[in-house]
Amino acid sequence: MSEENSSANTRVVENATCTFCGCVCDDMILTVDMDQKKIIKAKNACVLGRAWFAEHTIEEDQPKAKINGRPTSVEDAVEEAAQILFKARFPITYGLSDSTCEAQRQAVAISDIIHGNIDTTTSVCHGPSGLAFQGIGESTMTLGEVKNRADLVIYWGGNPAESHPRHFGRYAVTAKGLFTPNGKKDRTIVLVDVRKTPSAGAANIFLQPKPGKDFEVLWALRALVKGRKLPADIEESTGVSLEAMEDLVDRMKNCNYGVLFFGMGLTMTRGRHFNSGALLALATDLNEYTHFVAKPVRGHGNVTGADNVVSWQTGYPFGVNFSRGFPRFNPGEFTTVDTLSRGDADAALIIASDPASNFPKQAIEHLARIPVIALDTKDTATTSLAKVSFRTSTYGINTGGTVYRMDDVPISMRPAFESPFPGDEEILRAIRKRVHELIIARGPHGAAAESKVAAPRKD
Amino acid sequence: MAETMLLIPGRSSKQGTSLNKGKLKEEYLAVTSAVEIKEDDMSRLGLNEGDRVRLSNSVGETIVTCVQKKNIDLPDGVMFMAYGPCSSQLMAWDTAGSGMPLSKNIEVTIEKVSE
Amino acid sequence: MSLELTLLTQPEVPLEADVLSPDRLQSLNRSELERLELYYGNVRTPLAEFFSINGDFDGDLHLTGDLSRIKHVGSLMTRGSIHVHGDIGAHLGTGMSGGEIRIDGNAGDWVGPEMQGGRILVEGNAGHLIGAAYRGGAVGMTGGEIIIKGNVGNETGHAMRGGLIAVGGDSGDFTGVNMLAGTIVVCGRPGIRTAASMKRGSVISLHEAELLPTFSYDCCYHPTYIRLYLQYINSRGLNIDEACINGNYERWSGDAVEMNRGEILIYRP
Amino acid sequence: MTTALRIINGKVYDPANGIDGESREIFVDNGRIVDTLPEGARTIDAGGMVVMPGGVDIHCHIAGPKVNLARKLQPEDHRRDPHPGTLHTRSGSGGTVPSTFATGYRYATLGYTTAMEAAVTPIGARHTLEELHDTPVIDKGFYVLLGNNIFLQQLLQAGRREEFKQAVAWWINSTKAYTTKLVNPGGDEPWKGKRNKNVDDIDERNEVFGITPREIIDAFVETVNEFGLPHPPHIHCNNLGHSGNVKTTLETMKTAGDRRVHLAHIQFHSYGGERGKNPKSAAAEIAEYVNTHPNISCDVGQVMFGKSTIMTADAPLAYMLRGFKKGKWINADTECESGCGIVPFAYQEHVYVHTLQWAIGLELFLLSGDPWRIVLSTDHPNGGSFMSYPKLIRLLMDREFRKEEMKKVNQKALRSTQLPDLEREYTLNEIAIITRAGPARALGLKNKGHLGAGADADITIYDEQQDKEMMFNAPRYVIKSGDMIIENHEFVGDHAGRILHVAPEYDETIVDSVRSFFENYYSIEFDNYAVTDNYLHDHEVVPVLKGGGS
Repeated sequence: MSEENSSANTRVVENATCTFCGCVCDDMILTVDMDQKKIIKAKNACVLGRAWFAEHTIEEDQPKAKINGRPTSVEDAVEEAAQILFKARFPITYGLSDSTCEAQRQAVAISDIIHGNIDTTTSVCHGPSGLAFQGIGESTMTLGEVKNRADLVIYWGGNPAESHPRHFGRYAVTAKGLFTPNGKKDRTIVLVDVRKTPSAGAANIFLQPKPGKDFEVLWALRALVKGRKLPADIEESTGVSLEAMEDLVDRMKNCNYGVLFFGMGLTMTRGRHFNSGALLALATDLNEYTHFVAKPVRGHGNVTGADNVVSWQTGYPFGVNFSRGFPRFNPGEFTTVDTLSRGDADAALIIASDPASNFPKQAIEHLARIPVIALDTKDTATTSLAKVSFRTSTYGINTGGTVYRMDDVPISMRPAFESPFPGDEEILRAIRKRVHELIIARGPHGAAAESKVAAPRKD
Repeated sequence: MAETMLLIPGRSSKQGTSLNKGKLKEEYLAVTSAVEIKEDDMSRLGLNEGDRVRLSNSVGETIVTCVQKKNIDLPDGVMFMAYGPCSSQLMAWDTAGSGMPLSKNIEVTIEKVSE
Repeated sequence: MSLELTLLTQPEVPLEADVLSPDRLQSLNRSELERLELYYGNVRTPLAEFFSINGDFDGDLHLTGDLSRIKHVGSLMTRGSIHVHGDIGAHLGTGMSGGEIRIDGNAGDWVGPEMQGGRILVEGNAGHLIGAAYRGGAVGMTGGEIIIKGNVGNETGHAMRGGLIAVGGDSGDFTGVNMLAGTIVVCGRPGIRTAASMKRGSVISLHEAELLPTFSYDCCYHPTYIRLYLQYINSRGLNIDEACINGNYERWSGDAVEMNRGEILIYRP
Repeated sequence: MTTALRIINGKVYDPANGIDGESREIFVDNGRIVDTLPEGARTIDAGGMVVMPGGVDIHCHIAGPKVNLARKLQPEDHRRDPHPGTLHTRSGSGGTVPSTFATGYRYATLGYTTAMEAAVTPIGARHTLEELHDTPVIDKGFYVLLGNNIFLQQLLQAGRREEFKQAVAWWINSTKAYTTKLVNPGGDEPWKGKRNKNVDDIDERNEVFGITPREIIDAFVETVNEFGLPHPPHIHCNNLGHSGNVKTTLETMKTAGDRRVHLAHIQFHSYGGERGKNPKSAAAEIAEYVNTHPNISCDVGQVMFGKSTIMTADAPLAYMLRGFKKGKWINADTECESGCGIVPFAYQEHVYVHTLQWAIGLELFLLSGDPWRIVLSTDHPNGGSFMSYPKLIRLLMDREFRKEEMKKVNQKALRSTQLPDLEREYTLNEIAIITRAGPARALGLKNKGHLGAGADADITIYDEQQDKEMMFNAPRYVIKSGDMIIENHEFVGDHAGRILHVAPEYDETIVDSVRSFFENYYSIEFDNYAVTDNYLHDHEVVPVLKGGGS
């Protein structure tokens, strides 16, 4: 980032947090031009982080809120949003992975109060891994354990070099720790992917299964760990030779602290949660021989916080429905791709997410049919089709709060400069307050009134 | 000539950096409407860098621009593109009780668009 | 005469109707029936808002119309019958332990989840997770029978521990996944990864099936129980030809990553 | 918004003030008990009712990283036990690991108004405080896990005892904890670093740090007592669940000498017999030692038959339990600080060991010579849910009920214990001690567990009933800090509750040595580690004891 045209009035923010990806690096040193309200230098940031900090500038000319595309006051937009949610029979809330835990807590409260449906981007990211976790459990760790102890690190179905550029250096490959003083020299790195991605450069061993055969390879490895025989044609069917599998199993059983990181190459392909489940089961099996852990490499900055908040408030990590006045969980029924594609939802509150650009066609078509309330820092396909849209400040850059790293470690952010635009939490608090007033006013009729309506606690 | 190939939508660092500028900005739209194809597949399909191709399946279709990759970068018959509005057009919605649509390894028919 | 409910208007959002179960309708008079509560999204709505009501309940319930957005019909039923003249939505016969459900059209996902007894017959296709365990649960269907004449989706009989599932058409991926016991018959073609993690139980396929590397070939034979099962399934309205009923089957045992005590039987013409 | 109250005609049980079922008037003003009738007080007629201070849970697992993992793990457990919202309360899910809102409201429905989360990693403190903020009605705090902390073990190894003390105080301050928690001290390193091994002797020297569990225990007992923390080190001994662990438990108590110490869920540590063979009851030995050593307090960790969830920082134990059914299992390593294991579990009457555990817990209660130092707990949700407290109370108060329950269990196991011969029945006053006054005293909470002037107005009013399970299951009134929360068994109000923590003074110079370790071996920045006050919301710093502080 160039420092030319940086004015005199700068401040430096140390130990700031980058929330672009799930690494949530908290060692940023930001130089902020307070006059131009922009970050002119982000020391320690990766290429993604530098773009994140450089591009989130203040677009003063933009309205704080719009209704039907026309600029309006935040107050009017809040009223309109509350009316939409209050009247809906199946209002869905979605997004939240690029928002603070404080905002996420307000979003769950809204869904609880209006007896709606809440889901996060987890459902189209590592939701299947969450499902697998509920069936198998998980042997896992915080990333510092990998840095301090791991002597075998396997990346499966992910491309961290491009999606999580600092994962190697900060945590898992070259990082030096208590029992790994020589960093990469003390480790063996394995990459398993159907493509030879840039991440392969960091690996001592690269295995390339045929596309869609990850499950079969994982299953074969589990069989070998358990001392079972495999058919001779295993290479034909999977693209990985028996020798390569036996070698990997030997390394896995004989390491001191083994780690399996996995990405969406498992969760987004045929097999979905069973692919993640096979990997979690493999890590579990290996604990008969040595200490072995696994960890999904999560994407968005605070998607892990969303899992945590939704879980502690409802008991379930995503895909939660409150129609009956209490939480129910059922992926495939209460997850957003399904509630939209089936045409179930009759209103949507979308927070810091853009389903209109990356959901399946049929879901996007329904989104265009129903009233949508969108909160985002920039214009997106979703804000463009929204009936009510709010332009928000950027978490971590303009607003503080809590975010969870991919390994569930919570970090408190240090904002760099103020934004004229309100944060997600502020807007969601206002909507929560208003829908609750409307529901109390409606009294004992209409939406699930007999089961009584949740009131917000004084917080 | 048309042929069925496997499409893998995924993240790329260019997609990552450009989406910070804004998802309605040219750069992001360009990054997400390019498909990477290995040399051998390109020549077999008679394609050149920059050609426009139509990707289609039972769900829908999208027109994107070819980017040539080295043969070692991709297996035969496999193409890569960054997630985005274009790849959505080809994604079936059925999540099979999981919440997750199949977003990678999508079978698509590829054919050159002759302007 | 029996009770006949006809759908008047198509709901705009899903309608949850666990009350449409013989056990819940027993000895209700007309006005009580009319006031039975459905969940229309998050709104409690009386039955009469959506259904016209004819006859009196004598154990048999008839539902007419496109009920594909109506969920939870027959939940926990223990007796009596439900006949749907049309399609039905998700969670049909959840945890039912007795009685019979017949669907003339198609059914949604989650047909007979955690079912304990009774019978479900679907003339058309059904969705995913037939006779399955709900998420996080270790045990799915434990008894009774589910017969789907058409095709079914993924995870049919997930964690099934007893009973019979018969599919007239094709089944999706992971048929019989995590199976603990019981029998699944697929007359069409099963998807991939059949019976992954199976501990015990039988999956019978009348066509070639792609198996996991953790299933191993035992022998080719004609187990007598297959004849009995297939004849019984025919008596329920499927038509499996004699050759399959009397023919030989390859026995593959697995899943080797588990106890290796389950079996997949594949018809060998 | 707190109301002035006057509670009349109730039978008051306030053991701390020597009131045993006498009719007394109680006045409440501005959230506290007062001794004169306040202006415009609303009168509550508690005729035919029993008035007690709000319950105090000294040891439970209700919030934080491991609890949330256990929640996410078990949708099947929640599905069968939904917790609907009301006009005044949020909805949630129940089961053995309820959602945060359900946890707070369900404690209230038992008449409990204070609960302490018993095991939190320092790096998980921020998460825990966020969850506790969403845990309504009750006041709450947590114990911070330091017994396997690598930096602290290195200080002990180097003999830097004074820095050790300062570092412990720094950690307590930085996490806003209530006291230190030791879990299987010295057991993490073999688990993480030596292929899932464990330490099985209190004097076994750790290969990496060259110190023994006993040395770790001694260092914490000395430090926490020197600082005069209101609650002493809270110890989960080595060898939990293993036959013959009574030796380790006695040695742990002996290590404390006459210094204050609290032994957690002592039932799980009262087993005789040979390691690897069936356990025997050693309740008598343990009860004898505790009875004769007034410096020791303990909670029982009663096992209740039915569904439970094992969640513990004792990872090797969880892995051992996982071995029985090979079901779902979570292991979660926390860098430089702790391990963690989670296993869904069920205690069954017919199983020898489960019956033995059940019987040993009851023996410990019934053999106790001093109810003030033995606290009612199930180590929720390890021994069973806190929702089973009313049944446990009935087991202690109702001999005939106890004998009926004994008929259902494994007789071979039962006969190997003294339980069939124990005729003792707890009185209401004793119940008030083991569920209120005792734990409040053990925690050093001067304003809790009693109804004297100045106490927090945390009051529970029960209809007096023969069936004590029914009675303790449904208080007619629950008052929290003077706010009416439950009236005629219905929620009529809400309360956020507050965080209870301590802040011992320490020597700032320790920060530099912690920082240098941190920068090498942690994966987050040192300056982002300490929890800031904005995570405390409504909170109370409980003062250290006189003579404490350095």
